Amino acid sequence: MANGDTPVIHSLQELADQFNKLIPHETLPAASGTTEPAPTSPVQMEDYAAKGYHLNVCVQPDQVVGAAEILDSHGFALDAVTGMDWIAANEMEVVYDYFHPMNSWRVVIRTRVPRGKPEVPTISKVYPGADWHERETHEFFGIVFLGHPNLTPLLLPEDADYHPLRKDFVA
Amino acid sequence: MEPEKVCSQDLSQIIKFAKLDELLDLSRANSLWPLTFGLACCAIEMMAAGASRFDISRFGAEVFRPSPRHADVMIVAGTINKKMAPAVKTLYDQMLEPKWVIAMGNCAISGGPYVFPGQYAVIEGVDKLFPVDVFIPGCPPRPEALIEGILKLEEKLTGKRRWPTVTPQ
Amino acid sequence: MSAPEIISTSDTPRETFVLNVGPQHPATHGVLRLKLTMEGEYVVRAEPICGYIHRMHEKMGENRTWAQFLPNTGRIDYLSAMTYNHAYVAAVERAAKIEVPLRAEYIRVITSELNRISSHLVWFGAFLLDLGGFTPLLYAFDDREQILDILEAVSGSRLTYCYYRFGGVCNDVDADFVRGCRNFVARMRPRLKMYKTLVTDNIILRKRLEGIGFINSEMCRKYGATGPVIRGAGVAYDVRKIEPYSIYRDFDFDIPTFPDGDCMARYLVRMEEMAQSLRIIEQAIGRFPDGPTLTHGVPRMLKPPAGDYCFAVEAARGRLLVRIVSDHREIPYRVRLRTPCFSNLSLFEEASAGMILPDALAELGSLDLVIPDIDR
Amino acid sequence: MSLSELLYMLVYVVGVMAFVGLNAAYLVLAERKGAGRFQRRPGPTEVGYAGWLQPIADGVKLLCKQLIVPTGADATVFRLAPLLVLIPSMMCLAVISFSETLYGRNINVGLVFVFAFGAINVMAIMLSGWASRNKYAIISAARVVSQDVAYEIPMLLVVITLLMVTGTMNLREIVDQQAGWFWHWNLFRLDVNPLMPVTFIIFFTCMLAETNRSPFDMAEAESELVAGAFTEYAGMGFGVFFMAEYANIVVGSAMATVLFLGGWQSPFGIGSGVIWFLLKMYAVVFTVIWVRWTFPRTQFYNLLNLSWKILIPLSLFTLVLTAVMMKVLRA
Repeated sequence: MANGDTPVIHSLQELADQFNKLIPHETLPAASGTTEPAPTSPVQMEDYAAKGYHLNVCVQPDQVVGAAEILDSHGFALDAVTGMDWIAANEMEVVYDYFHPMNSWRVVIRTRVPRGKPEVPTISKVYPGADWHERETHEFFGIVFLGHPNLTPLLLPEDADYHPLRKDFVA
Repeated sequence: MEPEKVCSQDLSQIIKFAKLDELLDLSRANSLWPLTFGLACCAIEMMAAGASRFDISRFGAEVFRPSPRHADVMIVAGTINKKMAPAVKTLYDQMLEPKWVIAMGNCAISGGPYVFPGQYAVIEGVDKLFPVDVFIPGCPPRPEALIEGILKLEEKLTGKRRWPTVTPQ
Repeated sequence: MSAPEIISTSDTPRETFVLNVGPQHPATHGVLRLKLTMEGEYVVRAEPICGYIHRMHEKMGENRTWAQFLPNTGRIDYLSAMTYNHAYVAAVERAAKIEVPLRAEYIRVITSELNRISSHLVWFGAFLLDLGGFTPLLYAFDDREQILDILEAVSGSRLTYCYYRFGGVCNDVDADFVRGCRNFVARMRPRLKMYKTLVTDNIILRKRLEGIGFINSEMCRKYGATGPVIRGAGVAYDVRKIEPYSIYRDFDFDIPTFPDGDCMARYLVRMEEMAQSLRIIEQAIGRFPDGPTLTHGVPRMLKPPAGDYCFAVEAARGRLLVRIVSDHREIPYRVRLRTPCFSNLSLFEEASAGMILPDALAELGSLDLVIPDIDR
Repeated sequence: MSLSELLYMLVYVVGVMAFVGLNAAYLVLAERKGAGRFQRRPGPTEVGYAGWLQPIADGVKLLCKQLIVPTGADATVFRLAPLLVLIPSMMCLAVISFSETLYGRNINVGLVFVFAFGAINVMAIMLSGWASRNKYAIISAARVVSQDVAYEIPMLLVVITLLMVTGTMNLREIVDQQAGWFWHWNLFRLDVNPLMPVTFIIFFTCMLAETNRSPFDMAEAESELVAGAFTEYAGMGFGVFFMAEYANIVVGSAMATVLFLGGWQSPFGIGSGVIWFLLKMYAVVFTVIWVRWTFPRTQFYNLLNLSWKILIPLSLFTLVLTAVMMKVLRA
């Protein structure tokens, strides 16, 4: 299913190399709010048995669509878009999970956005399935997905303006 | 309808006097048509009650009518969400007079497992929307409990209990 | 007598009206609302509106301890609650590196497969109800009651199980369970043959399902649809085979796929999957080991090391991913549930454009949706 | 009309209404108990001995429900539609003769009379669907019209082939011709129309479709159209529709008995009477109930294709075949 220009990859290492080309090296990912050791480089191979995914890539918010196109060209499918509210680090994190229908590769793309102005470009042009995931993340966290066709609440009532999963949410 | 429905004892051996509304209550009790209104896990137990093993068609209650106009009893089986509340209220209003409501499962009685400080989406109990006749606790209640609920509703209507209640030893 | 040609939904001005297949409708099996823009009896655009049974499972994940969240997992998709228990418990075990004894793994596989069969039986009954045949529902529920008896004797509940614990299962399994499973497998095989002759080969059902509701593998990949939907489109994707977890490596079973991706393909996939689950149960019962069923020393107030971990499981409706983020406290920082029905439904808008109303509702039934699974 | 004849007619009309009423009540019970038997459950057993009081309970309950006319609905047509559905089927029964002595009016165009009134319930259901101003009812009304029009034609073609065989339209004479052993019945008259059983099956299918019974229950397809044309009707309005549906089944079965199975003639030549008529009729009615609980619903366009592309050509073929055979036989 890969389109003409990018070669069909046979292992995750080739995929990791493509991501290294995409992401300039000096953007070191900030440590997540937990006491977990900060990842050494933006593209990191993880031990599947311990973490549940093979490749962990930290990208800038505007490179999200580029990463999605690379994965789409290699036949990956979108698993989930997860929002996380690191209130201690005053940042919000958006995690994109990808799985591959043919073999057992699991790739995770992460981005961090400031909590005050959480904006991430939408990938619903590449993956139509992301349309609903992004609407849900928007209504629960308030992360605005730029260019999303219809960013109205999906699970909450239509006129809901509160974001329940934020850490500072009061019912 | 006075709560005590006892006709005069001495005549009942010879002729059975049935006041009209007593007769109506008897017929209404024996043909309760539930509204297919399954919300969540309790709906599967309601379907199991309608199935062959716990058959509620013995009481003439297996005619699950989809349209609120035809139904007599609304079995609220599942969690009432704030987004769903206006729809439930409209359904209740569309149902026609002599109608009854059975709140099946903890979610319908009091919000069940989804009540915690800072909850923003669940209506804590159907009786906040409209009056409820029979509460069936359980999460989800067993099909026998639903049948017991229907018997309890019939007892409320006719004043007489169909089967002897089993008192736990 | 083939299906009518799908009318083109190009935006020529046409007189359409909006039909609300509302939150309370027999065909939605729950509280899903379909806003159908219809032209006559053809569906121009079907927009599913969900959220009517949103029960805040992810919010509850953030104010309950790790063990207190266990009952929630049984109430997300109450038809295959065992697999949801498995996903959450295994994710926490992966985080806290807890070992699970072999006998407990066997019990987990057997109960998950039994739950998968009972979930497919409910789907089989409800799907035939959508197509107008009422009797198969009763026969399917009759079989399902046998499974519920076996599982209730072990786990205590009929539908919303909370049977797995961190490091095993909460109580052991006795000889009745093993004998019950053997009797069930022996009883279910001829029943599946009966369903094949009575229902699958029925000319009206074949006419009703063949060539209706095409979903190809590219659409499945774009929307992330998994489970019988993607297996009905010809892709042999099953988490038990591709990312083998627990002890599914030790069993040989195959993944049924049917290439043409219409309602009939998804129907046949699920019927075939029941037979495969019977094979797994039979093999598991055959070499059922002894030993403990719960590792000791798992602290009551569990504090898994910080970081985020995820675990994927093959639920009855597709791929279930549980992502837990812990910051070394007894309360999870974030619990994310990627449920199969959410993605399976998201492709309904594109898949059902231009179809006639009964076919669109038949396709909705063939997606096998559990609405609280979508809304969480 | 002498007084005694008038009196007889009055009693007969009341008898027909009672027959239709009781039939509707106890066919509902037969259906629920039959469905229970097909589905391995006992059906209504608690109300009265083995559930025989259940229809009375349903009837009385339906009688005392609140009567409403939805806002915006066309009130007169809304109230008129249930009657328009029930009365034609009652009038058909007045013409069908139950036995040698028990019959209403012996008119010599009985066949035309029955099928003329049989066609009214199509328009009545469409009216009820349109008048209740509910989107589901409108879709169901459109479906009823297209379905019944499609199945009226093959039914009438079948009746014409029978007309050629019997030569008369008087229902009593049709039954008289079928006297004697059971091979005298029209169903087994293979000498004049070798495809007579096929014709009977076409007639049975069309009767199923005319009365909107599964597998052709497009009108009241409860899994798609909630309750079809009767969504807005409640209480006795819905009760009358229910009664009319069963009255139509009884009329259809009675016509099948009269035309094909030799009315009140006994299969052994002697002792023909009402019993045989009722036995045959309830056999056909049981088949209708049996079919409902076994088959799923057909697709809508397949239903129409079945009629336009298969039933009509087939019934035309049997028409021509009978005409040719009659000519050859006569010559």
